[in-house]
Amino acid sequence: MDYSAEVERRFDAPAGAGNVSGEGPGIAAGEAEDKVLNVWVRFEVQADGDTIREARFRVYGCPHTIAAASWIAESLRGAPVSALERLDIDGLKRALNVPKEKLGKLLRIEDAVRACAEQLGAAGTRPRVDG
Amino acid sequence: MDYSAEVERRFDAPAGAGNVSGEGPGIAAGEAEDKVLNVWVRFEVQADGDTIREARFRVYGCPHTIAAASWIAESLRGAPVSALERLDIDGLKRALNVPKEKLGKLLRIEDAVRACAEQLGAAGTRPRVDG
Amino acid sequence: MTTRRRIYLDHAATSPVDPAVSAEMMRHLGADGTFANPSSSHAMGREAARAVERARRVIAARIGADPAGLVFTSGATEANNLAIKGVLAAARPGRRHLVTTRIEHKSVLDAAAAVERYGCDVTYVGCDGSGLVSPDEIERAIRPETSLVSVMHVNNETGMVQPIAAVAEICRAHRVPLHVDAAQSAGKLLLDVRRDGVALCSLTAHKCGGPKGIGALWIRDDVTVVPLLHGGEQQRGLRPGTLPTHQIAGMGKAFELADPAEEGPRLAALRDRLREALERIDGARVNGDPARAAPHILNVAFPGVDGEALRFALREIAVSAGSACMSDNPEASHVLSAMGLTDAAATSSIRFSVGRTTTADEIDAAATRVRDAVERLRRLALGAPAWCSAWRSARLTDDPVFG
Amino acid sequence: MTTRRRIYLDHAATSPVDPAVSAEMMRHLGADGTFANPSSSHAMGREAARAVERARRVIAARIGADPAGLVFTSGATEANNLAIKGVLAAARPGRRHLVTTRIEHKSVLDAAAAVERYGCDVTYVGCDGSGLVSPDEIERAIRPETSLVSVMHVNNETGMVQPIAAVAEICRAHRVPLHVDAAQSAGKLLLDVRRDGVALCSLTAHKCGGPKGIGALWIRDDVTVVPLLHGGEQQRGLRPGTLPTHQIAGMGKAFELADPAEEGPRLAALRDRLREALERIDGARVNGDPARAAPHILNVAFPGVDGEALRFALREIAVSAGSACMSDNPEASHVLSAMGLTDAAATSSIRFSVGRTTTADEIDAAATRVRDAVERLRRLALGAPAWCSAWRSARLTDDPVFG
Ligand SMILES: Cc1ncc(COP(=O)(O)O)c(C=O)c1O
Ligand SMILES: Cc1ncc(COP(=O)(O)O)c(C=O)c1O
Repeated sequence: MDYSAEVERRFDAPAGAGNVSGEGPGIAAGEAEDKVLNVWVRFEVQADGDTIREARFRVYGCPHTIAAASWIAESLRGAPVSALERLDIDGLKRALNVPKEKLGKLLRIEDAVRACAEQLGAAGTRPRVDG
Repeated sequence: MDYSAEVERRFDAPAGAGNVSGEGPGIAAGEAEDKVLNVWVRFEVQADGDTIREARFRVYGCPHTIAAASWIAESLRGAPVSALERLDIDGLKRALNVPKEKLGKLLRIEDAVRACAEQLGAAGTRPRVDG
Repeated sequence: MTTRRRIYLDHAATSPVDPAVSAEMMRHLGADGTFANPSSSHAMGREAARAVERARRVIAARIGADPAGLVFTSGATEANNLAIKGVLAAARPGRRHLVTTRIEHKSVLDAAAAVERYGCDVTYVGCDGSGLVSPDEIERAIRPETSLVSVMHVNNETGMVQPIAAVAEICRAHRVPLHVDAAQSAGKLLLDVRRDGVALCSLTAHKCGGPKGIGALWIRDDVTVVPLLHGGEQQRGLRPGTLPTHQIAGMGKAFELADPAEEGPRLAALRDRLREALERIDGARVNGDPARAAPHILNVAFPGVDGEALRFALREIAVSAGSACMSDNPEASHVLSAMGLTDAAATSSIRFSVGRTTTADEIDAAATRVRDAVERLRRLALGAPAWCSAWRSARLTDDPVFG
Repeated sequence: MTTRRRIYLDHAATSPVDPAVSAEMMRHLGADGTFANPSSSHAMGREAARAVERARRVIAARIGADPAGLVFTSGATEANNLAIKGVLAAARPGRRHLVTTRIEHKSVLDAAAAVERYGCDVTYVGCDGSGLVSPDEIERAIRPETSLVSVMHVNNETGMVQPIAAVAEICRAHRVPLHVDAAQSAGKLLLDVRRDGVALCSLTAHKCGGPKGIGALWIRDDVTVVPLLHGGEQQRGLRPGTLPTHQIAGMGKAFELADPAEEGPRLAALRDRLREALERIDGARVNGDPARAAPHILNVAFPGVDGEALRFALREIAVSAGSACMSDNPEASHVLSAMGLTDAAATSSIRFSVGRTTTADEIDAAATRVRDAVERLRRLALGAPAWCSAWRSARLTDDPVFG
């Protein structure tokens, strides 16, 4: 297996790993997993209006999956909320030089991020009511 | 092909090579050849009464054949004439460590030596008459 | 990370060549050395041939074999192919049945698959949860038409020492020759082909301080083997090709140096030190039975981490997942699977193997790095569902430093 | 005799390893070098893999080939076996016809005989009195069911350079892949597989300053080859077994150093000097056409002496009868026989081959020793019948010194 320098860097120090602290209307989380591909990923985002303020992840998977989650988390920070639905997978593939056989795992990351978008969207249209 | 030290020594300096000088009643020569085995050998002996005074050879053949001719020539010198008919082939095989596949060539040496014996014998029973 | 000291714990994949071995190799390379073709009849060729014969005697002595039966090959892969294809091809058409095991090296399994394609019949015997083959199962697999049994000595993934003497006794009773792949044994474990009743034995030089690309198949004189390669009359036609004097002499030197009685206990002590340190990692589990292990191999599962990620985290420590010849292969090890491990447990397993150059310091440093890596990856997966974190009862806490 | 200076004129059998090559090999052996298994995924394994890839590129460049097509083997013997058995086994049952020549190396001829036993059909094309194969005869031998043509580049006994480009053109016209055994060409003669239209090419390291026991088969990407060895996934499954990094890197270095443009003319000059000296010996006759010879090989018949005796007389000069792999074989060379030499002429022939270390002084000394030996043996056979002394009109006289 070949790992690009960018995969190596992000694997060794996965920027964006962890959880978003706190709770609130702008915060959403999404998970996805695939037991066959041996991958689980959880994303948490914090939106401020139309802008993503923070994006964090947890991941179980191979070095490419970890690096990809980190790359996506960083790319989301400061991006418009709509970016959650249109991840730049081509940019990701290029940046990390992801081999073909690993592309399936990236789909799970997309799923987790999209789940965040859905949660945010749902929260956005229906103002959160306590109780 | 393995060559014993004795073969090496006799091949490098084949004692007994050459011809018997002179002519006369005690002198005999014999030749034998085998084109398939790639061997030709000529022996010349000089007998003095019942004793072989001199034995010489010429040979075309492999190192074992050359060494064997030399060993036989030397063993004949000083031996009784009857030795021409009973060469010590076992002693030769032992002394030179002749491989099995070479034994056929030794038979040609025996033939050449025996031809000397026959010539001597013929000369002995019928006194040589000039003209 | 890349500036950290590298630690080599992959001696079962290959070992560094001992300085005495490379010095011996050098003697047969240059114009001032014994470089000539050992098959040449001139004086320089004869000298090279003598170097080959010297090595042959040393190697044969290490397995209690007569030197004449040793056929040099390019390694154990070729030796295993020659043994299996060669014996099966030499068998009468009605006797082309092979018994082997599911835990053999790929070169035995793939050779077995090849003879199956050529019309031979193969029975694969499994192993127990410890990775041990049962002599009884071998016996049950033997049929009247069996022409070869092939069981490895030391398994290259788990280090499990297979019961060769017992299998050999069964083979003798059934008059079936036994082939033993002893690629992992040299210098670690005694094997005596005469005492143990082995008919064919595969060897390689590069696992015990010798060079890569040279090995041998020892063939007992009552066993007929059809050659794989043709051309020239080297090695009685059983294996043509110019004999690589330096490689053979290097193998001879390596086998001379590799004394199991000396090396075995030292390696076992290092291996035990590593096992004890790794067993302290939450959930870590040794694959195989430590009481039945060769001294140099330790295979440990680390549930709750992805195997590829763990190996990448440890890339400055040379270790293996399964065997090196499949290290690009993401599939679970066929050996661990045969032992009943789940895919997840199998892929999260790592083989550590110690050798002549390994030190106690290296063992300690490696154990620390493994623990750090496992914990880091598990923290990264905090909150993951049970299927990928079943190793623990949630004891780690989040670490604010990273991320 | 044994105290005389030894002279090595058997570079076609094998060559001393160049100091730069053995230095390169050493870099991949010890614990401080790139000793790891090139198939290992850890950092040390990757380094070894890079060394392998570097060598692969250098070697491929020397024959104008793409590096990806190069499969490392234990030498040209294995490469020839892989080419012939591998292509024939991959051919459809109705297309299993091989065309080769009577002057190939034993490893081609014996591999051809092996595929014949497996049911393939083989046509052996002869050569002319100079040892040259005719492209026209190759063309006549090709049939619709021919799946491979195998013709060597430089004959190892006579040095005759075969008309590869012309044969390749014919093969292209008939859409049959051409395999070329180029074991003797490296560093002496250019071969460009792309320009010349070669589909498979066998190489070996040890004839041009590289180590013994390593070679390669280059396979064009449109050619299918069935592997001979199974096990592991090294080299795309075409040739499993741990890659011997030091051997491959050594081959790479040897091929880098072996520049035909530089080396060829120097070797040809030495060869010509030897030929001129030997031609002065009564009856000596060069086997082959000097105008069509590779620069390093000279084959001379010395009628009127037994070949074995001559070689033994010259045992401190390393020369060959035929090829080294048959040097214990008293049979006449199959190549010289194919050229029409009688058994006597063939067995009295000697192959001299020069190489990087050969000097003009050595050539002169060797020529003197050959002349002395021939004359001594002829004197020993003075009076012999014509069949073993036809070389002359009786000019030698008896020499009283010896005997
Ligand atoms: C048990 C076993 N058999 C065979 C082999 C193959 O040996 P080689 O690399 O010499 O072909 C190996 C190691 O690679 C091994 O561990
Ligand atoms: C023409 C030719 N082909 C093949 C070979 C075999 O090469 P190797 O010794 O590398 O097996 C040789 C030399 O031995 C040769 O001269």
